[in-house]
Amino acid sequence: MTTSSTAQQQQEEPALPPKATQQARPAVRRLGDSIFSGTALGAGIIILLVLAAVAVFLVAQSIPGLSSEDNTILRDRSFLEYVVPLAFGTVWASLIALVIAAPIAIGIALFISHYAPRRFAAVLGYVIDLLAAVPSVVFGLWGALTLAGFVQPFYAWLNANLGWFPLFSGQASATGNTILTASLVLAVMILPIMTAICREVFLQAPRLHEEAALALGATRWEMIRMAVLPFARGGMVSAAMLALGRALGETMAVTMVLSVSGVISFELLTSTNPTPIPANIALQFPEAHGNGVNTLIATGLVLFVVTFLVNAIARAIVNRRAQFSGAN
Amino acid sequence: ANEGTSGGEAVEGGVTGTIEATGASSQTAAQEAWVAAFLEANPDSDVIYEPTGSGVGRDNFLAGASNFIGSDRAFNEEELAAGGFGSCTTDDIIEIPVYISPVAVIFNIDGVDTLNLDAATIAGLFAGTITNWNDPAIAEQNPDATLPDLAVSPVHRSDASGTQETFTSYLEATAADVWTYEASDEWPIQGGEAAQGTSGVVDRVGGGQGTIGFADASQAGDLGTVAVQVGEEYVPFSPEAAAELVAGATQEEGRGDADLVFDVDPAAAADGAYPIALVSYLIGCTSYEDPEVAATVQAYFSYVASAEGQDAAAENAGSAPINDELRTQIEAAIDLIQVEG
Amino acid sequence: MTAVVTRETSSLAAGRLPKWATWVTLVAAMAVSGVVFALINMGSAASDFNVAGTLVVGAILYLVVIYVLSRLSESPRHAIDRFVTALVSSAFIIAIIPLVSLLYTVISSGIERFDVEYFSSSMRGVVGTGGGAIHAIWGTILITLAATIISVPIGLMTSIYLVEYGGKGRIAKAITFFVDVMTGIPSIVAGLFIFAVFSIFLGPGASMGVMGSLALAVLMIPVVVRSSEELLRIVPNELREAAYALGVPKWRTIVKVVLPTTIAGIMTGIMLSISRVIGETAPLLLTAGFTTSLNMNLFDGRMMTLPVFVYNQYQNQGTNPDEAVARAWAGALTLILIVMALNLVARLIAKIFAPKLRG
Amino acid sequence: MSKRIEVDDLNVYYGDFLAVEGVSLEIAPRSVTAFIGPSGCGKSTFLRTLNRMHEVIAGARVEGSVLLDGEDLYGAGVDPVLVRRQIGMVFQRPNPFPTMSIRENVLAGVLLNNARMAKSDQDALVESSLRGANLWNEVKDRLNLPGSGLSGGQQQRLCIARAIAVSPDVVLMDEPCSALDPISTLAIEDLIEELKQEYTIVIVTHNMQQAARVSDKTAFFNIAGTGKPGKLIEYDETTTIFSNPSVQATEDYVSGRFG
Amino acid sequence: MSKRIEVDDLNVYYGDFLAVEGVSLEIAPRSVTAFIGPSGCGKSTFLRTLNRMHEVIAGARVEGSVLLDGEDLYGAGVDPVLVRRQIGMVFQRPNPFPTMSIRENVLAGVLLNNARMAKSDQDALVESSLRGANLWNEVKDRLNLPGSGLSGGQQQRLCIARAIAVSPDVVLMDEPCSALDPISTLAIEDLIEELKQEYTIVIVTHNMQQAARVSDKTAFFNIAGTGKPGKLIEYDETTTIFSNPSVQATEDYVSGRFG
Ligand SMILES: Nc1ncnc2c1ncn2[C@@H]1O[C@H](COP(=O)(O)OP(=O)(O)OP(=O)(O)O)[C@@H](O)[C@H]1O
Ligand SMILES: Nc1ncnc2c1ncn2[C@@H]1O[C@H](COP(=O)(O)OP(=O)(O)OP(=O)(O)O)[C@@H](O)[C@H]1O
Ligand SMILES: [Mg+2]
Ligand SMILES: [Mg+2]
Ligand SMILES: O=P([O-])([O-])[O-]
Repeated sequence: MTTSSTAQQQQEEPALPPKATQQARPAVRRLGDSIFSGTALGAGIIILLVLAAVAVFLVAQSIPGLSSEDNTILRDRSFLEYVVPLAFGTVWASLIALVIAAPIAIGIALFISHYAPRRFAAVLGYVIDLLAAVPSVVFGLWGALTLAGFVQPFYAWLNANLGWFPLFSGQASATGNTILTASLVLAVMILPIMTAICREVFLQAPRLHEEAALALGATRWEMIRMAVLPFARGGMVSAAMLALGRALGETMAVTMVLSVSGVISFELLTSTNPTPIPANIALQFPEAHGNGVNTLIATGLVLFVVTFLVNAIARAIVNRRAQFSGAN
Repeated sequence: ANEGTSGGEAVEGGVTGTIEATGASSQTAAQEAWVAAFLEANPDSDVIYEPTGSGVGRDNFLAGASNFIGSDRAFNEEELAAGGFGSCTTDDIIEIPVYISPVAVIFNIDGVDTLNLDAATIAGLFAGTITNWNDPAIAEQNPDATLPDLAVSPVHRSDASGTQETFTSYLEATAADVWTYEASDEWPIQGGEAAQGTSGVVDRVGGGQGTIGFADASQAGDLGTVAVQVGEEYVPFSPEAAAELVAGATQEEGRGDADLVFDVDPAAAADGAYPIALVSYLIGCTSYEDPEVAATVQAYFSYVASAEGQDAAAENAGSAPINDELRTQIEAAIDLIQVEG
Repeated sequence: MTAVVTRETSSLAAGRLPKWATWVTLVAAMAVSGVVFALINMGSAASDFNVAGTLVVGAILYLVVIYVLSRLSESPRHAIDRFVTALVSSAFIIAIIPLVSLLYTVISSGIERFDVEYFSSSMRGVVGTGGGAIHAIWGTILITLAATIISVPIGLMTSIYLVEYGGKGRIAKAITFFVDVMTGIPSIVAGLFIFAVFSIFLGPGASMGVMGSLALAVLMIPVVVRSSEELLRIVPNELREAAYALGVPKWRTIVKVVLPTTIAGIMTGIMLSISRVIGETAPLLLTAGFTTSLNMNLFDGRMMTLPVFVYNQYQNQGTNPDEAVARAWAGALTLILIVMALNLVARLIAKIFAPKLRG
Repeated sequence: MSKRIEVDDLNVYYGDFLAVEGVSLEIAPRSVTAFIGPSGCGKSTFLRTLNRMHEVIAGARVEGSVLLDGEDLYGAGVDPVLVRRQIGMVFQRPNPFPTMSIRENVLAGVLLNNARMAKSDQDALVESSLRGANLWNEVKDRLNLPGSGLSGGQQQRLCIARAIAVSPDVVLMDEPCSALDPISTLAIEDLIEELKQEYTIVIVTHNMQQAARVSDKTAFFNIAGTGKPGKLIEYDETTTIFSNPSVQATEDYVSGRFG
Repeated sequence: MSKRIEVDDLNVYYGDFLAVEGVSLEIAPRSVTAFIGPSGCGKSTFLRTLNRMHEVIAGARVEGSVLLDGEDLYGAGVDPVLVRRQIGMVFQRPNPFPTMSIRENVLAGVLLNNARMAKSDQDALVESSLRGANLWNEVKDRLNLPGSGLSGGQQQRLCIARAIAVSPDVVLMDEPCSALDPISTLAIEDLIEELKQEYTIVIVTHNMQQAARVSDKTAFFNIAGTGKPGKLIEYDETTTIFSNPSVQATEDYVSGRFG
C-alpha cells in the first residue's frame, strides 16, 4: 500500500518536472513495526513449514503403502478400492453431523446473543463452552453407553414405519450404534465450537445497523436477517469449517461408538456402517505392521485432501461477496 | 501417596535396571499385577509396560525401541528368518507363553444365563446362518432353556485383535462347514455389530437384546456365557479348562532353544479342555547390550513365570496359570538369557 | 409505566397476541403431548413414560400452534418471528439435553472416586482397587500448557499477519490455504507425524511429554488462527484510524487498540482451542505414551495424560472392572473441571481488558 | 396518513440514571417540530422514546405515556414493530447496511411487508426515494454497489431515502443534516417541507438556522448540569422561540449567548 | 511549532478511480484553512493525504508531493508515523476507543506510545485538553467511565481533546462540528482561534458561516459529475471567496444557488 508514482507514470507525463522529486521509494518501516510484522510473518511461515513437513511426511510414508503386495491391511485389494469407502464414511458421517449441528449452533448462538436476557446469556455461553471441554473419550463412552441405548427404540420405530425411505431402510440395529448415533455424537462435539464462534461474531454485529433495521419496522428476526446474519456470514462459514474439520478428524469418539464395516451405504439405522478414516486408523494401527502402517498413513493423506477441498469450497463461498463484508 | 516413596530399604539381590516394554493390550491387567509385585521386590528397578497393541510392540522390538514386548502371537518363521531385532545383539530371541486366557462366548437374552452350544451352532450364529434365537439348532441342545423369538445380533471386534484371531481360528478349526473363512485378527464378514476392544464388545452385548459376542473371559461379568461342546460334553470356560488346552498343545519345531511356541489346535482339544483360549507371549532377547537390562529382563520373566506371578495374573486378569511342566520348560528358556556381559 | 386507556381495536396493538399467550400455548402443547403419551403408555409401568418423546412432540406442537395462532391473529411476519423465536429457544433446549445427560453421567459416575487418594497417588504399583490420577493430571496440565505456549503466539501472530499485514498478498493467501488444510489434519495423523519426526532424531520409540505438546500444537494452531482472524477482521477500521492519527505506530495500534477491543473473543478462541486438544487421546497415545508413574519432566520419558488414563482404564478393566471404570469417570470429571477453571481464568482476563460498553 | 403525537409527563432512564425528566408536549399532524438544545441534554434520548427505539438499549426505560392519535405507544399489547413501522427514524450517524447494495438498502424496509413487489415497482420506488433524498443522480449508475462505499453525506442521504421508502406516518430525524453539505442540506429541507404535507416530522438539529427555516414549532431542551436530567424548557411556535422566547435560557441559547 | 504545507499537483486514487485530481495549494503556518464543497467532491479524501491517513485504505494512493516545511511527506525514508504525530486529525465520525475510559482516551496519544508521564502531568494534560474541547465540566466527575457512553457531541469533543493532547504542529479536522450543538461549536471555533496562534489548522466544513468565521483562507472543491475526479476550483482569502470569488461556481456554491 505504499504510495508512489511509478516510473511508468512519469514517462507518461514527462512534462511535469516536480514529479521527478519522488522516485519510487522503499517503504519505510519503524523498527518496532519491522520486528512486529516480521514476527507475524515468521509465525505464518512456521505454519507453512510445519504443513510442508507434514505433507512431505505423509507423502513419503504413504508411497510404500500404496502397493497391495504383502500388505496386511490391503489384503489383495487395490489402495483405491480400500480407501474410497473409508473416504465416503468420513465425509458422510461429518456431513450428517454438520447438517444436524449447524442450525442448532446458529440457533443457540442467536439465542445467547439476541434473545436471552443478558445475565442468563452469559451463563448459557459458559455452559455451552463447557461442552467443548469434554474429552472425546468421554463422548465415546457417553455415546456408546448412554446415547445408543436411548435412541435405539426411535431407530426401530423409524425403520418399521418409514423403512421405505432409503436412509431409514435396512435391518435396524439392535444396539443403536449406527452412523446416525456417531453423527449425533459428532454433532454434540462440534456444537460448542460453532456456537462459540457464531456467538462472538453475532455479538459484534454493529448496533448501528441493528437499530437501522428496527427503525424500519423490522421484527427481531427480520433485524437479525438484515443486520446480523449477513454481517456474520464469513464468521459462520469459518465456524462451520472449523467444526467440520473437527468432525472429519475425530477419532476416539467415533471409534468407540460406531459399529463399522467399511461399506459404502447410505442407510442410517443399521449395524453395517461405513468406517471413517480416523477411526479406521485408530482401530487398525495397534496391530498393523510392515507396510500396513504406510497404508494407514496414506488414508490419512486422503483425509487431508478431502478436508482441504471442503475448506477451499467454503473460502470460495465467503470470498464471492467479500466487498459486502461487514467491516467498516 | 505412592509416588516418591520407593528406594526404601534395599532388597538383597534385587536387580536395578530400568526396562521398557510395549505390546499386547490383552496383557495389560496381568502386566499391572506383575509390575507392581516385581517393583516391590526390586525397588531400585523400573519396569514400564505400555499397551500399544501387539503389532506396534513387534515393530518396536524390531526397531530396538523396547527391551521386551508382549504379543498375542509369536514371531512367525518368515520374520524370524529375516531377523534384525534391534533390541538384541543376536537374532536369538526368547518367546514364552505366559499369559493364557480363556475367551468366553457371551450373550444377552432375558432370563437365559447359560447355553450349551456346539461349534457349528456358534459358527452359524456368527456367520449369520442362524438368525433367530428360537432356531431348532439351539433349542435341541438346550431343552431346559426358554428361548425367545428374537433376532440374533452377533457382535465382533472392530479393531484388529488377538482375541478375534483366537476366536476365528477356533471356528475355522472346528466348524469349517459353516465357517468358511480363514482365521484372522480382522473380522472376515462385512456387516454385523462391531465394537472396539474387549470392553466395547462386552458393553455392546450388554446394551442390546439378542446379542452374542466373544470376549476375554475375565470381562464376561453378568452376561450369559456359552458352554462349548468338546467331544460329548459341554465345557463352560474356566482358567483350568483353558490351561488344559495349552497343556495338550504341541510345540512348534525348528525354533531356537529359548523360543517356546505352541501350536494350539482347538479341534484337538482334550475332553474337559476349554477350546477357545488366547495364548499370549512375552518376547525378549537372549543377549542384550546392557547387562543391567539383561539381568532385569531375566528377573522379571522369572517372576512372571513363577507360581506367584501366574497367581497374581489369575487374580487380577482372570488368566489361566501355566502348569508346572510348562513352567520347567520356560524356566530353562529364561536361563538362556545371558546376564554376564 | 403508566397504563392509559388502550382500546382493544387499537391499530398499534392490532391483532397482537397478549404476553401470556405464548406461555399458555407452551403449557397447553406440553400438556396435550403429555396426555397423548400417557394414553400410549397406558397399561405399562409409569417409569416407561416417554419423557423425551413428550418434550419433542410438545415442542413441535408448540411451534405449529404458535405459528398458526400468530398468523391468524397477528401477521405472517409476526408468525415467522414467533416461529423463529421458538425455534431458536428450542435449539438451545435441544443442546441442553445431551449436555445435561453427559454432565449427569460424568458427575454421578465420577464423584465416586473423588477422594484424597485419587488426587495424591498415581497408578504406580496399584493393582485392582485404589490408585489415583495425579500423574495424569500433571501430565495433562504440563503438556497442554506447553502446547498453548507454543501455539497461541504462533496462531495469534499469524492471524495478525493475515488481517493487518498480509492484505491480499501471495503469502497471506498461502497461509490461509495451509491453515485450512491444517484444520483437516486428523488428530491421529498429527501424532504419527510428531512420532515419526522424533524417531528420526532420537531413534525409534521415542516418547516424551513435549512430543505430545507438539502434536497438540499442530492441532491447536489452526483453531487459534481461524478464530482470532475472524474476530480481528471485524474490529472497526475507525479505531485503527483513530490511533494512526495520533501518530501511533501500527504495531502499537494492534497491540493496544485492536487486540484489547476484541480480547474477549480471542480468549474465547484460545479457550476453544485448548478445549479442542485437552481431551485428545489418539495423538497422545502415540507421542507422550503411557505410564503409571508421575513424571514432571516434559523432556524426559513417558508422560501420562487424563484422556489416555480414562481410555486405558476403560479399555483394560482387569478383574475389578468397577474400580477401573470409576477411575475412568473420575478422570473425565477432573478433565472437565480443569477446563472449567481455565475458562474462568480466561473470562477474568477478558473482563479486565474488554470494551467497557458497546459503542 | 399524518398523526398527532401527545407526550405526557415522560421520564426516561438509563438504568438508574434519569436522563430526561417530565416532558409533556403535543405535536400536531402535518407539522415540522424541531428539538434544539445543548449537547447531552437528552434530545436524542427523548426522540428515541417516540418510536420505542430506546428499548434497544439495555436498561433504558420510560415512565409516562406517548399517544399517537390517542393511542398509547406504551400501552399493553402494543407492538413496537408496528410502532416503528409507522414512525420512521433517521439517525445521527449514517448507517446503511454494509452487506447490501444501494438498491437493496433503499428497499430494505419495503420488502419486509411486501416481499413480492414487482421489479418495476421496486425500480420506481428506488428512484423516487433516492430522488427525494437528492441522491439519485450520484448513485444511479452504481445501484448495485455496496452502500458503504459512499461518502458520509451520501450515506446519510441513502438512509433518508431508506426511511421514506416505507412511507411512515411520522419521521423522526436525529440531526439528519449534520453530515451534509449545504446543497444536500437544502434538498433535505425541501424534502421535509414536502413530506410535511402528508407526514408529521420531528427533527433534532444543532443548526438554529435550520430549525428556523424548516420547523413550525420548536422545543428547547436544557440541562442544569452533569448528572442532572434534561428537561423541556420551552415549546412554542418557532417564530416565537427565535424572536420572543418567554424563558431567558431559551433566548440565551438561540442567540448564542449561552454557557 | 507551526508548519507550512505545500501541495503540488496531487492526484488521489482509490484503486483505479481517480477521486481527486491536480490539487496544488499552499497553507501558511499559523493559519486556519477551510475546505468547502459539495458532498463527495473529495474533501475528506484530500485531507487524509495531508497526513498519509489515506494509506490505511487498501488501494488508496497518491501522485504528487506534499511538503511540510519543505520536506516531502512522501519522500524516501519518511515515516508515516512521525508524519501523523506532527499532523493530527479529527474525524467526521467520532471514534473514541471503546476499551478506554474518558481519561485514557484523552491520554491515548501518550499512553499508546508508551511515553512516560507523571500522574500529575497526566491529570493536568487531561484537564487542559478537555477544557480546550469544552468538555471538562460535563465529564470531570466520570473520567474513569467508558468514553463510548457519551452522547454523540460529547464523543466528538472527546476526540478533539484526544487530538490536541499530543500537541501536533498541524491539526486536520474533518467536519469536527457536524455533531455538535452551537455552544460546543462556538467553543471549538474559539479553540481553533486559539490553536492558530501556534498551530496550522485545516478544517473541512459544510457550514459556510463557520468557514467564514474561523478561516483565513478557504479552498473550494467541486466535482463535475459522478465518477469524475474532484478538483480544487478556487483557493483564496476567505473574505474574497465569500464576497468576491473569481469563479462563478464558487459564488453559486457559497450563496447557496447551486445545483
Ligand atoms: N446508552 C446510554 N447509556 C447511558 N447513558 C447514556 C446513553 N446514551 C446517552 N446517555 C446519557 O444521556 C444523556 C443524554 O444523551 P443524548 O444522547 O440524548 O444527548 P443529546 O441531547 O442527543 O446530545 P447530542 O446533541 O450531543 O447528540 C447524556 O448525559 C448521555 O451521557
Ligand atoms: N474507501 C473508498 N473507496 C472507494 N471510493 C471512495 C472511498 N471513500 C470515498 N470514496 C469516493 O471518493 C469520492 C470522494 O469522497 P470523500 O469522502 O472524499 O468526499 P467528501 O468531499 O468528504 O464528502 P462529504 O462531504 O460527504 O464527506 C466519492 O465519490 C466517494 O464515493
Ligand atoms: Mg444526540
Ligand atoms: Mg467527507
Ligand atoms: O488383546 P486384544 O485387544 O488384541 O484382544
